[in-house]
Amino acid sequence: MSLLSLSSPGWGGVLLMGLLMSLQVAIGGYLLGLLIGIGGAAGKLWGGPILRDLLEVYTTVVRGVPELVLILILYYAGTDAVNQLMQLLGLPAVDISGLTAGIFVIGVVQGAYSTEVLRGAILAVPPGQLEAARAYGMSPLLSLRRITFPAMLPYAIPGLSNLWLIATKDTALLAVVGFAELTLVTRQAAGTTKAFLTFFLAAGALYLMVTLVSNLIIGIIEKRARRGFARPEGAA
Amino acid sequence: MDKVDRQINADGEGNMTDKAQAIEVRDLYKRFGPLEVLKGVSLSASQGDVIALIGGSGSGKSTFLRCINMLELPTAGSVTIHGETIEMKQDGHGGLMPANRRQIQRIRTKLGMVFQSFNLWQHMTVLQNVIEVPVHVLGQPKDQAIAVAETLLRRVGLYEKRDAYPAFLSGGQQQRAAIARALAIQPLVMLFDEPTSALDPELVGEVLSVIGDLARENRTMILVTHEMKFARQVASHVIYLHGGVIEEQGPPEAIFENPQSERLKKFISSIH
Amino acid sequence: MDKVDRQINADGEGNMTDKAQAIEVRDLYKRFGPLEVLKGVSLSASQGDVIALIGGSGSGKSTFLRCINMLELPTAGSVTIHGETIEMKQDGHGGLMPANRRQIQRIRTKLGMVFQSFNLWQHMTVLQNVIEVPVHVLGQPKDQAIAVAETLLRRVGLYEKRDAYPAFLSGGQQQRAAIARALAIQPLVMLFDEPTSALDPELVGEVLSVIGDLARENRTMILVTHEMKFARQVASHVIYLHGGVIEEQGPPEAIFENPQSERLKKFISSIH
Amino acid sequence: QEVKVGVDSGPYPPFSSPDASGKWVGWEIEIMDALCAEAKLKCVLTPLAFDGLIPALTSKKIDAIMSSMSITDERKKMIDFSDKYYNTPTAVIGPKGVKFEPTAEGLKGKIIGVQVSTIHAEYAQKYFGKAVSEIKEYQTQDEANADLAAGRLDAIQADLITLDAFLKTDAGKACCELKGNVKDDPAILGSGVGVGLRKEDTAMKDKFNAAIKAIRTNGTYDTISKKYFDFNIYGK
Amino acid sequence: MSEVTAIPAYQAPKARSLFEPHRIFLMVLFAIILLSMAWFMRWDWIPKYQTRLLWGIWETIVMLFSTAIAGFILAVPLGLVQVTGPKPLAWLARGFCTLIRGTPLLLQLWLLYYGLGSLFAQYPEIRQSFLWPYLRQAWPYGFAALTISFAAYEGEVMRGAFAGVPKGELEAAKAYGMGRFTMFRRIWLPRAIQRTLPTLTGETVIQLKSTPLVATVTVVDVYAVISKVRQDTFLTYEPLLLLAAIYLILTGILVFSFRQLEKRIPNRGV
Ligand SMILES: Nc1ncnc2c1ncn2[C@@H]1O[C@H](COP(=O)(O)OP(=O)(O)OP(=O)(O)O)[C@@H](O)[C@H]1O
Ligand SMILES: Nc1ncnc2c1ncn2[C@@H]1O[C@H](COP(=O)(O)OP(=O)(O)OP(=O)(O)O)[C@@H](O)[C@H]1O
Ligand SMILES: [Mg+2]
Ligand SMILES: [Mg+2]
Repeated sequence: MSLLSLSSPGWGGVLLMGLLMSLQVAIGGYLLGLLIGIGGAAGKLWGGPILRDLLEVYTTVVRGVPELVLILILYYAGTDAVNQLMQLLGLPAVDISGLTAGIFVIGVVQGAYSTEVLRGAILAVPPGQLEAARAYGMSPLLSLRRITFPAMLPYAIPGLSNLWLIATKDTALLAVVGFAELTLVTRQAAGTTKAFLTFFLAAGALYLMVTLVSNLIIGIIEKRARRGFARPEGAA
Repeated sequence: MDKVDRQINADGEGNMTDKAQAIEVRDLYKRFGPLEVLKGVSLSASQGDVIALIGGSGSGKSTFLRCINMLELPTAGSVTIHGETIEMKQDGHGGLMPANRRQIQRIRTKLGMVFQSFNLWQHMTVLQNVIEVPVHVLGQPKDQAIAVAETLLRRVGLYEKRDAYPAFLSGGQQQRAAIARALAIQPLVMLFDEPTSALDPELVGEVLSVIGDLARENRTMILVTHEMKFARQVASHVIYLHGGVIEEQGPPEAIFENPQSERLKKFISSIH
Repeated sequence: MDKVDRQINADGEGNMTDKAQAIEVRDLYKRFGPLEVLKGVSLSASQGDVIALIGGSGSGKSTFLRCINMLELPTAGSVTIHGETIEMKQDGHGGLMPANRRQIQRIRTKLGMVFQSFNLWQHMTVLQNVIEVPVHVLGQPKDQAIAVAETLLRRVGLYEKRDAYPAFLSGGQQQRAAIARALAIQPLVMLFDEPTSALDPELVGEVLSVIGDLARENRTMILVTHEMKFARQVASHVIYLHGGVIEEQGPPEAIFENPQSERLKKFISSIH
Repeated sequence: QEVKVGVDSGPYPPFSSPDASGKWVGWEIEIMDALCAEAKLKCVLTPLAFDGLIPALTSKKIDAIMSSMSITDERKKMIDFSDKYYNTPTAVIGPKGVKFEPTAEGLKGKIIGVQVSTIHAEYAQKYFGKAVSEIKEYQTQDEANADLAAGRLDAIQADLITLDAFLKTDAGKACCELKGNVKDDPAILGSGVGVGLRKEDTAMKDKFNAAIKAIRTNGTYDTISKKYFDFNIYGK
Repeated sequence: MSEVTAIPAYQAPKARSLFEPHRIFLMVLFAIILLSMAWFMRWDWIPKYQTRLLWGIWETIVMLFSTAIAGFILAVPLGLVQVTGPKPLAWLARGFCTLIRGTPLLLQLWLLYYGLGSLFAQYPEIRQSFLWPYLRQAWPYGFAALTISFAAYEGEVMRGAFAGVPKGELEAAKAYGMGRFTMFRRIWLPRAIQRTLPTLTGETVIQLKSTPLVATVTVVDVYAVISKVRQDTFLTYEPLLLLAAIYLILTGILVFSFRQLEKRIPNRGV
């Protein structure tokens, strides 16, 4: 247990820092993903044929290619490309930080998944409700904000909450670029001290805490979102 | 019946031209896949007119209403609201598509609609449903919108249910909420799709008087209904839709007491 | 009005007892939170009876129907179908709950229902909707069920739409599909919740004749409707619901021509 | 001149591992400091995934690798190496109470574990591949050790120092013992561990070679090694 | 009115052609990228690893389908009891989903394999039993961990889907005397699946990309083979690109087949 104490001989502080880093990337990536997802779902449902095809390529490719490959390509090939461009322009080389790359990659990946979650949820909204919005002259944006979005939330929340939990754990991928997030520091602590069980359980507990807190918040949001929906109760 | 014939049918009424033109629908066609539902329907209404649209189930009444505000894109034809024609262009698959979304949006704010299936927003209470468009589309101050909404809800007898969600209302209550929602935007033209189907006779009377009030305010209404008595009391002009075309039209007395076409005669006789 | 009084009201009709009892509802109470919708409603019907339930919007007609097949659990009261009383027990919150799910299920197969909001299964075509219960609940062979279904669909004029999904049907077509679905199970007792609200007069006539046929086959029907003329033509007994209780009941002639209570008089007068 | 030196972000005690305050410690880290001081280079330690070290080197994210990377012909196709700075023999361990030699006959019919893509994996494939019933490849050495302790392996082949460290832990002491060193094959087992460098970076290579020679002769190398090992780690 | 608009002949709502201009453009672009990759990069290692790669792909596919199917079968009751089950069961299911979704899959796998697995090893009774040859292998643990994880994530999705089926449609089923199971099988489940399909596709693709974790317990899937190639050859991009291509093709097949399922029940446009 002393291994987990917060100050130096113990690794608790390192783990907490790792958690903080993970959360930073996860929140950034998730929000970016949500933005992309909203645009993507709207584009897939209401966009022109070209946009729809492009989005289909995006969601298929990004979901299909393992995140690890994406992050390596972006981090190595991408920085190379950016720096060559900078050189051509006579500018000094930039160093894309692990954090930026991480948020970007996780955001792009999450965007592809949320596009599909949101599309499914929007399709689940009874079409009449959206028709009513249009019939009264709501602009697409307004009806998205006032009607579509709140009406589809109950259908989207489970999928979106899954994505959030996946985001918190996908940060582990950034270990390949040496980004000190929770999974990596856990492995380091465990490997150094050989106290595998202790550290893996500790990390598990930290993740679980994040989940429980998230569940609490999601629960509140979901409760609000489900107002007005008659639940299918017992199968009496 | 050929096209020219229909054309004459549609424009043949003289008594409509003395007031400003509110709606003008020309030669509307609508096809769902292989099924041609509307085969050239025209209609014109002046301000303050109440036009009743009658016809068998599945004859395309709802489709026609929905084409007027472009919820359903017509295959061919044009719609003009208060002098402004909705711009359409070919969509490349033998149909039309809107050329100018903004314009449609603007025109739609002048059109109210009560849907056959109500289409209340399930995530909002009755009151929120009613004030939604006034506040968020028309930009009215919220207090004012609430005041208007409460008056309307009182009128349709739904004041006590203003904070209930639609899923917990009876059929008739939902329909009244839908009517209040459409009235709240005070549209120039109101499209009613069977607005009394779930209402008891007393409430039907109330809706009747609402429609009368609207007409007196010089608003225009198109009303789909299966209740012939109701149509007769309220309409200034009745259109009988059959087989995708206007089979017969005229003032209510003529239609109900002296129908010309065989089809309409049969239809009227079944009211007994 | 106290309980004993109501009891007499409900049982006071002599002409129902000469045939076998089909439905017997006693003293039904139903409360939604603070709102008491039914305050002791009793009803009894013999085989072949057609009972029309009329009343204002929100008066609890649908709730009453839904309590008969236990879709809504009554707060108090009992329901007996063809001599079998549905077993209920206290749920510990001042309401009732079913004591025997099997029994309810079995009884429900004898009850057909046409919902006010149709409730067609959206993931099935019209034909699939109609054969679903015969095949998967009653265990009829599929061919036979299809044959029956097609006959029914022809009768309600929906044969061409048998392979369409409900979302693509007009309101009246959906309602007809819902009627066909309920008829396909050939129930002993049929509960109709405003089965003609979306139908044109010709189809109303058709439904009328369907109901007549059912009555001749000695099936029992309870019919909620807002169309008084329809109620009058079809019903053997009319019940007027108001304020959660039966305000008045009797044979159609008595109710419509010689209403006793002030409330009913006002209701009837608004039909004009 | 600043030199970014890449090390495996996974801990590899006693060579390189982070301590609880996040500082990297170990024999290899001290050697690195000594080399850099000798060559007058300002070295910046950069932890990365082991997989990512060579790509990072070639894409100039780092300038040198010091992460117990053996000098092999395959690797030489991609990068260059300095002279070796240590070399340890390869050994086999197994459960207590079962006697066998670390040879093909001795391992006949057994399940042997190695770390994936190491020189040991290649060696085991070549010399024991036909005799043993299965070669299981593990992502990390710790996992192989755990499986040996759990009875799912009959033997592990790895670097003597790593195995020695495992045998000194409680789990190691309880279950297993050293079975002996395997016959050397320099073609596979390589000629020791060197500093990985870019091929075109010959100046850097010269500096490291000179520095290695210098600390070997001035006694720094031995002083550091004595703190960690009680035998000659440089090898022959 | 003379300008009687001739309405254009009806054109059947054809499936959109593959050969619309922008699609051709995309395909050409793709072909160029592919060709330049083939030309400028090193692929000479493929023949050497060919059989192992094929085995790896097979292993991945088997892992994916077996765990997704088993996981889905578990997910259905997990979602259902949360919506309608008795309170204790609902809490149990909810707790299970939270626990599994809340902790990394790697940790679960690790606990199962190195924790539980080595516990088994300590009991001679188990070591002697006929189960031991299986328990000694890695795939049962990989299978169990992946199945549980899929069940938990998908259980959450199914919960939303079950709750979202319009109440009226269930009432109709009840009113006609459908048994609880029949109603579930014929109405509730198909309706729930129908509206959860797009999300289900995503979850399955995520599952595909979770399968590499089994490599940590020595199951050799395609990802493990590619890792080996990378570590053997020190090529940075080529093996990863091949891996990406393999996963892309698998994803493409998944997405396409799920989209076909989606299309089986038409949806009125939104
Ligand atoms: N689930 C519910 N929760 C709360 N209140 C409800 C619920 N269902 C119905 N009510 C209320 O109970 C009352 C009776 O509803 P019911 O649907 O039985 O009316 P109805 O007589 O069928 O009316 P209508 O003719 O409009 O269909 C209404 O005031 C309604 O708002
Ligand atoms: N989205 C659609 N796709 C295909 N066919 C449709 C669609 N909407 C309506 N139809 C068909 O078009 C015809 C006309 O439908 P519409 O809803 O306009 O009828 P209606 O006159 O309003 O009938 P009702 O009185 O029953 O409401 C019907 O046969 C219907 O099945
Ligand atoms: Mg209609
Ligand atoms: Mg009702």
